[in-house]
Amino acid sequence: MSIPLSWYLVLAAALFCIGLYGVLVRKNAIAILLGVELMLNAVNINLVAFWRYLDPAQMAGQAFAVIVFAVAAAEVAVGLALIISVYRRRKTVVADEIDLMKW
Amino acid sequence: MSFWNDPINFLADWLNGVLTGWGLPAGWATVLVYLVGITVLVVFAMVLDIGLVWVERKVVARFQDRLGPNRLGPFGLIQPFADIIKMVIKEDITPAGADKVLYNIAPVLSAASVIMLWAILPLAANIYGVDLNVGLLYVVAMGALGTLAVIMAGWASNNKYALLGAFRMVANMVAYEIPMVIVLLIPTILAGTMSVIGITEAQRDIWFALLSPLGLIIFMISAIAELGRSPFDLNEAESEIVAGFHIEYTGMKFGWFYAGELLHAFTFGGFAAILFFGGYAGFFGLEKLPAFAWLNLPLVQAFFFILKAMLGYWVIMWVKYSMPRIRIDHMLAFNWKFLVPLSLILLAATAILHKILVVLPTWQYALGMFVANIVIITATIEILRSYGRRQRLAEQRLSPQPVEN
Amino acid sequence: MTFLNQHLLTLILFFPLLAAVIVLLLPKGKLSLIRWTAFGLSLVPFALSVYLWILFDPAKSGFQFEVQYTWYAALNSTLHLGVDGLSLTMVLLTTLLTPIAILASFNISDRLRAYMFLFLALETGMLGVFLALDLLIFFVFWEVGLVPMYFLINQWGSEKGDREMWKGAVVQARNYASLKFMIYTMAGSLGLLLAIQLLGVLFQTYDLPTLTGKWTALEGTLLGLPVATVKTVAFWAFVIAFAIKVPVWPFHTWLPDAHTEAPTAGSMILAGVLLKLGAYGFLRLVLPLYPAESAKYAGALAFLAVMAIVFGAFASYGQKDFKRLVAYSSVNHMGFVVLGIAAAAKAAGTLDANIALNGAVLQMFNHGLSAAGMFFLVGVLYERTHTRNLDDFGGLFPLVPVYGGILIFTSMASLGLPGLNGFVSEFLVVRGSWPILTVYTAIAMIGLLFTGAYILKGIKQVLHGPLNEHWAHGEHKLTEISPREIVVMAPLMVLILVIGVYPAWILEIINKAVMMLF
Amino acid sequence: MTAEQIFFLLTAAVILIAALMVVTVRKLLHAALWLVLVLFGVAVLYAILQANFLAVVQLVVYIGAIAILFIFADMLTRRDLRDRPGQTRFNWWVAALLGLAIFVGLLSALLSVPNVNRTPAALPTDTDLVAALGTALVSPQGYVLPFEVASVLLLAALIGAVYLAGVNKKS
Amino acid sequence: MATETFIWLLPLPPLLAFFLIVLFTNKNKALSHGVAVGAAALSWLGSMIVFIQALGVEEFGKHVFESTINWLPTGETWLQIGVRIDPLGAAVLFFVAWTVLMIFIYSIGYHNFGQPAGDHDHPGLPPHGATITDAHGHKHTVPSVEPMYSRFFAFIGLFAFGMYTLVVSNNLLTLFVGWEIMGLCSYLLIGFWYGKPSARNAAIKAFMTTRIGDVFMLLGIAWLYSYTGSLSFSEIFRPEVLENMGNTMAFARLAHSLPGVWPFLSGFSVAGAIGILLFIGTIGKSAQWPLHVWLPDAMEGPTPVSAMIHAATMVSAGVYAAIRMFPLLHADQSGYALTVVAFIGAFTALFAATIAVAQNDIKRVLAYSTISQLGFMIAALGIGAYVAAAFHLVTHAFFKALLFLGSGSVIHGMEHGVLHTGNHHVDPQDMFNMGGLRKKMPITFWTFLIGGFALSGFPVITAGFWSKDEILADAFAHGHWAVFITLAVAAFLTAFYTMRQITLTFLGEPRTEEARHAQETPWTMTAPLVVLAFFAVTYGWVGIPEHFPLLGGLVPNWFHEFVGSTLAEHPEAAPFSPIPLLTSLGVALGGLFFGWLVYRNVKSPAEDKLQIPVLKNKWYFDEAYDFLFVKPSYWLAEKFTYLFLDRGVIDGILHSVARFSLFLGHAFRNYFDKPVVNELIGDGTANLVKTSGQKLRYIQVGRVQSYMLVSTFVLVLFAVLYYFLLA
Repeated sequence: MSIPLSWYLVLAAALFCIGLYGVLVRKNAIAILLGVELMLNAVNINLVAFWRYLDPAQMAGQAFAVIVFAVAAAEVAVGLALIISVYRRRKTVVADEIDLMKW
Repeated sequence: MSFWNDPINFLADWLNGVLTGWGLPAGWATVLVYLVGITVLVVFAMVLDIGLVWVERKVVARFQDRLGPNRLGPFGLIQPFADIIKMVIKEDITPAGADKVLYNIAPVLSAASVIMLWAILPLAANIYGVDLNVGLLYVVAMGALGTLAVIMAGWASNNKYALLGAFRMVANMVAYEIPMVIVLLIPTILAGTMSVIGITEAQRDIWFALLSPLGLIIFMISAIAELGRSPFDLNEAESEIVAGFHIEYTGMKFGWFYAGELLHAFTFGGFAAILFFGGYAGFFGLEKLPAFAWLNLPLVQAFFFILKAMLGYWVIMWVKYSMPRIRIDHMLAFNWKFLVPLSLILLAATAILHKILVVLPTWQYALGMFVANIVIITATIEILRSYGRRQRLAEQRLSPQPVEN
Repeated sequence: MTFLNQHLLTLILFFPLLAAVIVLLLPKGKLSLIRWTAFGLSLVPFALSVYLWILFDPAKSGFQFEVQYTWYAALNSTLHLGVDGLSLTMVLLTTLLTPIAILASFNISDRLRAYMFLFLALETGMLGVFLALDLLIFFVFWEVGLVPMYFLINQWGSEKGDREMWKGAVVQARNYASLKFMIYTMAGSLGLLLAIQLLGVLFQTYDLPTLTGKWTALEGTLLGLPVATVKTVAFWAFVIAFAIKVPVWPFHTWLPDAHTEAPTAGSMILAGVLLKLGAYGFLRLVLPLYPAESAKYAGALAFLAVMAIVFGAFASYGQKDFKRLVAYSSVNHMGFVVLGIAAAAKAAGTLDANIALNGAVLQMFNHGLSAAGMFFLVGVLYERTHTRNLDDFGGLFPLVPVYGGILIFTSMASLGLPGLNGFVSEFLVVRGSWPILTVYTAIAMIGLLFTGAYILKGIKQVLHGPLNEHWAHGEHKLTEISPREIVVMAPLMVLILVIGVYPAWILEIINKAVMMLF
Repeated sequence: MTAEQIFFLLTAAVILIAALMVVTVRKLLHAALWLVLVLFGVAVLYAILQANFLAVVQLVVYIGAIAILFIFADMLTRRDLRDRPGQTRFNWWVAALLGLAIFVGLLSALLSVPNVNRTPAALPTDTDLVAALGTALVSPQGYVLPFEVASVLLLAALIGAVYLAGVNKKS
Repeated sequence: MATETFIWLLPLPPLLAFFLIVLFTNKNKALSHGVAVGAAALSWLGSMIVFIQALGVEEFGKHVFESTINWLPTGETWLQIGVRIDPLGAAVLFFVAWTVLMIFIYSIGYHNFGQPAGDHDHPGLPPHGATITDAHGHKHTVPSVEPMYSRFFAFIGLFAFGMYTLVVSNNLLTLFVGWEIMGLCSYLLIGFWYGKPSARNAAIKAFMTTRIGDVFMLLGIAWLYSYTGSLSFSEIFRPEVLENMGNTMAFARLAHSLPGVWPFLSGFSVAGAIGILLFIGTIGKSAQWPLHVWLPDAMEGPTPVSAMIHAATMVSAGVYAAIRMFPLLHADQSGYALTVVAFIGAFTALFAATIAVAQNDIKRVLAYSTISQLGFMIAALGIGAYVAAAFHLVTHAFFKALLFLGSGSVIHGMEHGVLHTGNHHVDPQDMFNMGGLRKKMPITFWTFLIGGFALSGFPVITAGFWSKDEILADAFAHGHWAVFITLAVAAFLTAFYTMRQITLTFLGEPRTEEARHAQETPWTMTAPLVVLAFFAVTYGWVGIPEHFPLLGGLVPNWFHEFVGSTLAEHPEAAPFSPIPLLTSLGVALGGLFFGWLVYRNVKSPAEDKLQIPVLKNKWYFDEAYDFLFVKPSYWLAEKFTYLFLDRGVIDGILHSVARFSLFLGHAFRNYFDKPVVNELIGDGTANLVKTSGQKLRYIQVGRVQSYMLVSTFVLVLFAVLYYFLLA
């Protein structure tokens, strides 16, 4: 085992930023969610990496990762449901066109 | 360490020795040995698969009161090879508007998802790819890959039948994954581990099939559903959607799907054997007697394992060839409204009872578990019956009554 | 079981609240479900308190089943509960009357859930007052009991009827009544709160048992005044609060309005339990906390009590409104309670005082039964005829013989006919207060006389005399009392008779408690 | 540069490339499939980190459920955007800059972890990690509360999703 | 079963009957009266057994039947109640049992059991009769059965229970209980035909008037109880207790505070005061002046009720209680108490007799005669001759019950006539509509005659003679001249109006068609008459004084011995003297003779010389009371207390407080809240927010990603700032 921790961290950071980018620029709402997934994964990588590298006896990292899974699942389920229902009503999945609340 | 006690490691060491002898650095040698091992495993699976083609055809013929392949070679043993050749030389069509990459990846993925299962399939106490401590989850995960493959195939072939089939298949698999997972938890509880080896070892004294027959039944049902075989073969219902997600596939690509399915069935037979029939071990403690010490020999164990797996496979075929097809919504309703709750109840009951009874001597423990399962089964049947009666009455009420006049 | 025994009081106290919430969660439309749930749930506290009664050991001195939870640590106020004979009797009365009242209000259908919720909440409020051994808690529940009753009167009270205030300003009667009830009681309890605060600040605790000793023993000066003065002021603060609730003349005018306008079950509970809160306050707080003052001012108290008795009787006699008549009868009856208390306060420790106090407490219980019964019967009549004016009735006996019988029975109970419960308590009060407050007792007899007068007037106007044909047939035809309503009355009547014939079973417990009060 | 490191670097490369594809590729389905690849890569990373359980769960949950969901959602909402020019918003470069900035910021933050180049601590040999994780998740000293909360969240999400996506009879 | 236990059970059967009838059998007439009469018979049997056992006991006055139980816990001690049968109790029990049973039986016939239901009777009004067609198709009007038949029996059952309770109780409390229960029943029974306003008012009048007495009695009981700490006779009549009570001044403080103002009042000893208080109860119950007004009106009730109330039970109860309390009155040193009693008794006797002379309603005559006879007893008590009082109580009970039932029978017969002629304007109770009934209803006539003679004290054979004679003799012997003379006059009047009644009713020729068609009543009514007549004659013979010429000593003066032994000190029989004997002979015979003489051929009220308005209107007592008490109390109740005091003063104060606070509230609202708080602060803020909102809305474009972009940007900005400025 000779992979330094920093590699994971860098990878995670990069993944996170790519996800962020996706979230910011994609028009399709589903695609935005994809971005969000990327970010979540980045987070998870960090969590697990820290678990592994700092104190494997402490299960905190993994536990949180598991919970992040749960959250991710929930988020996707609800998010997609929303998108689909919006799509049903307004025939669009473009985030920018879902703007009834603007003035 | 002799070949008979531990063939795999014996060979591995030998190979390692050879390679290092050629002057490779140790690390690389190990990697190479691993690669060799993997190849061997896969090849074994594939060959077995070819055999399965023959078995399948024979069995279905017997079921349908035919002879089946009997020209090529003794008992038509050569038939599968002929099939392969046919497939290979067939024209390989890629439909217009198909998404090439996906279209080509799909069958591979599908086959791979099955073969990867073999990584954790223990043929004997020390003949296995890897002993994952999360083995059962791994099985489910591979199932997920299979799903992915199916949907890719369905979508990529740019054909509405294909897509429909894929949808059905996926709905089916995703749905039945749930009772599958729940039921998988039962051996986990009983054995206290997820590792298949551990589970197998835990059954040396008594099969889990006896501790949780209902679990076995549910497992078989959801396994068949996962396979998408009849009665759950909506995804390729010839009568409606010509052949489901692999309608467009021809030649070896189709072959991959086909092979994958057969192997998958067999593999599930194997898992049934592992989870409920004590896999390679499980002779009810017979092997402890010195007279039966030979039962511990790896090859013997492997033989018994294959035997049990074949039995499971045979049951799956039996069901397939003797059951009509079920409508998709019924299928899902059956899962969501019946199988899932039932399996949950079973899980809870098993968990509690296990905690309570495990202190007792084995036979009492086993008896308790068995009785509990029987109780649950009868209760379920009763509920179903009364429900059915109510349904009938409701229908009678709805149907127009004859008017006296 | 041990759990039950340990938390008995807590359960009794808070179960009604739970029940209220449950009722609130029921589906809106399912009226009968709501009714039966409320009724069934309200039976549980009753069963519990019967169990409590069985477990209760009269021989033991002091409070029993005490429990103490931290409630408001910053103020050293704890949720301290306990029962002795007095509170036990009252708890039994409350938990008995609530199911009966709920059963009595089965005919209510609009906003039923809210109604039932308020009712059960009210029960908790009242029980809290009886069970609390901590002044602050006592006060809290004292106020809590107020709110549901306000809404019951204000929302479910009788629709008809106005009340002219001044210069032709006219208010709907039930608004007027509920507001009067609310404001009056609150105004009274202001002083109470201040006095309680004084005690609390003084001794850094609101725990009644501990306070009693310290406060009574207090000497010297306080807030720059001699303690005696402060005590006197505090004493009057307490007394007025409770006097309004009882109610003692001249603080009684809220009562006829409230009782008259409240829905039937509401007035049952009002007369049955709420009035007892005041008297209970006297017994539980005033007498132990201010022995000297109460002895000193017993005369004044007795005077007011006698006024209540006499004028209550007179006013009741002067009514044309049946329900108002019954309402004033409560003033009259509660007057006896206060008279007994005054006598006891004056000559604390003597046998006479003891007897007087027995009488007072028993009178509280009895009045709970008979007044509730009377109000219910009035309600039964009102529900069918939609009028309470005595002149509209007359000669109804042939139409409703059973109702008539029950009405006469209950009336006689509240008239104090020997053999029924009212007599026992009134006799005890008279007997006890005669040697102590001879003249007042003698004057009170006028009230007793006119008790008979107004009761007979009621019966005369409703049942006797030439039949008012209006009710005889047609759509106005008066229907006989229904089985449910009989079931409502049955327990009351049985208790009335039983206590009248053999009061010892309840009086023993009261007697022991009273002896320990001194 | 051991075999393992090479393996890691390969995986990382795959992940990053796939991720970039996810955010850039035009066909949403492909994006989803690229995402699958990313997820698979992450699973592999877990495996390398010897978090077997997580690795497998990653497969089950992400690929088995989430990815499939995405694909479904995409198929249900196709026909939209099919014939639109750009998949990215007009001000993509701002986002890119921001992303870069944040990347830098994160790096500076992460790399300030004390001896960031450490090698992994030794795994406790005696205990079974999965069992340990399990106990940690359900033991009151551990994370039973967040665990339960998460389960409640899932339930809520389940119901909510059904309600939202389900065709309500009225309309 | 021990006699004590047995005594406990005596009152119960009628009570059970009451509950049975009310709860179960009220639909079935036969069952109802079966239950009631059966119960009465049971109690009668029990009473007889007890009575006989009492006779068997030696020195019964010393060892009476008594047993007690704890009833009320009072502090450390208990208030005990119990039963006691001593000689007095036994004697009373005897006649109560008999009369009650008779009345029960009589009621069956009186309420026309077996007759068809009336055509348009309805509950609350007396039956009007039913028309039936016989075999020949003739339509007859026959008496119809009482609509509330069962209810009647339930009530008298309860009534009997009350009386028995009162008799067997050994303490004032249970005595009071029975007393009040009877009060209730008399209320219910007088108002039995509550449909009639007159009955309704009479009932209330009866209840209220007696209640006045009861209230005082309650005070007396309370006082007695608090003074002696007990209520059982055996306790409170212990000589030392009586001694003590007799010697302590009742109103010491009062007398001290206003010296010499009320020498009379201050003279009272505790015993006397208590005694008087209790005696006021008696005044109410047995209708002595000034609380006598209710009794004549009580005639509104059915006749058996009148008999119940007047003869058998209530009024006797009053006298009985008074006799019970005799030791108390006696213990009063000043002797005022007894004087008061004697005065009231004597006065009532005369006063009522005068009224009775001028009444035409057959029952009212009897009512007033009852009052006056009770006056006799009270007077006897007042002069200390409580044995004589008891004796007269018993005999009077018998013959007065007889007379009432007889009159009831007469009325019944007259109603036959009324139904026959169908002329409902004829009052069947007016004696001037009768006459010559002796042929129509012989049994009634003869029994009534016996009763009448007994009442007027016809010498030697009738019981009334002996008892009344004993009273006169005692009055004479103890030298109470005033009393003696008053009573003598009263006795004369008694005889006179009795004969008047008999003459008008039975003798001569029928004066009306109805009288001509009157007919004898069924055996259920006549049989009781006969039985009672028997006692009306014979009961006197148990009390013949020893020293009486000729007859003296033939039969031992059992009654005197027996009842006399009730109290501690044994009253010696009055020494014989001819004067009272001659007086009683004279007044009795003279009265009878004059009565016959005057009325033998009076045809109509007009010819009656004695219809003096003042007598006819009972000395205007009702009017006076109405003016003095009833109207004022109405006014006090409605106008003063309710409208003026509560509504006017108290509520007025409250309302003015309310008005003031209302005014305050308005002021605050108009001059502070609205201008300052609302406009300045409230609306000002609102406007501020509103305008700013309008300005700021343009950044809200509703595009999620734009928001996120901005926020991220800001985040980065801050991060940079933080990094460069702070870190």
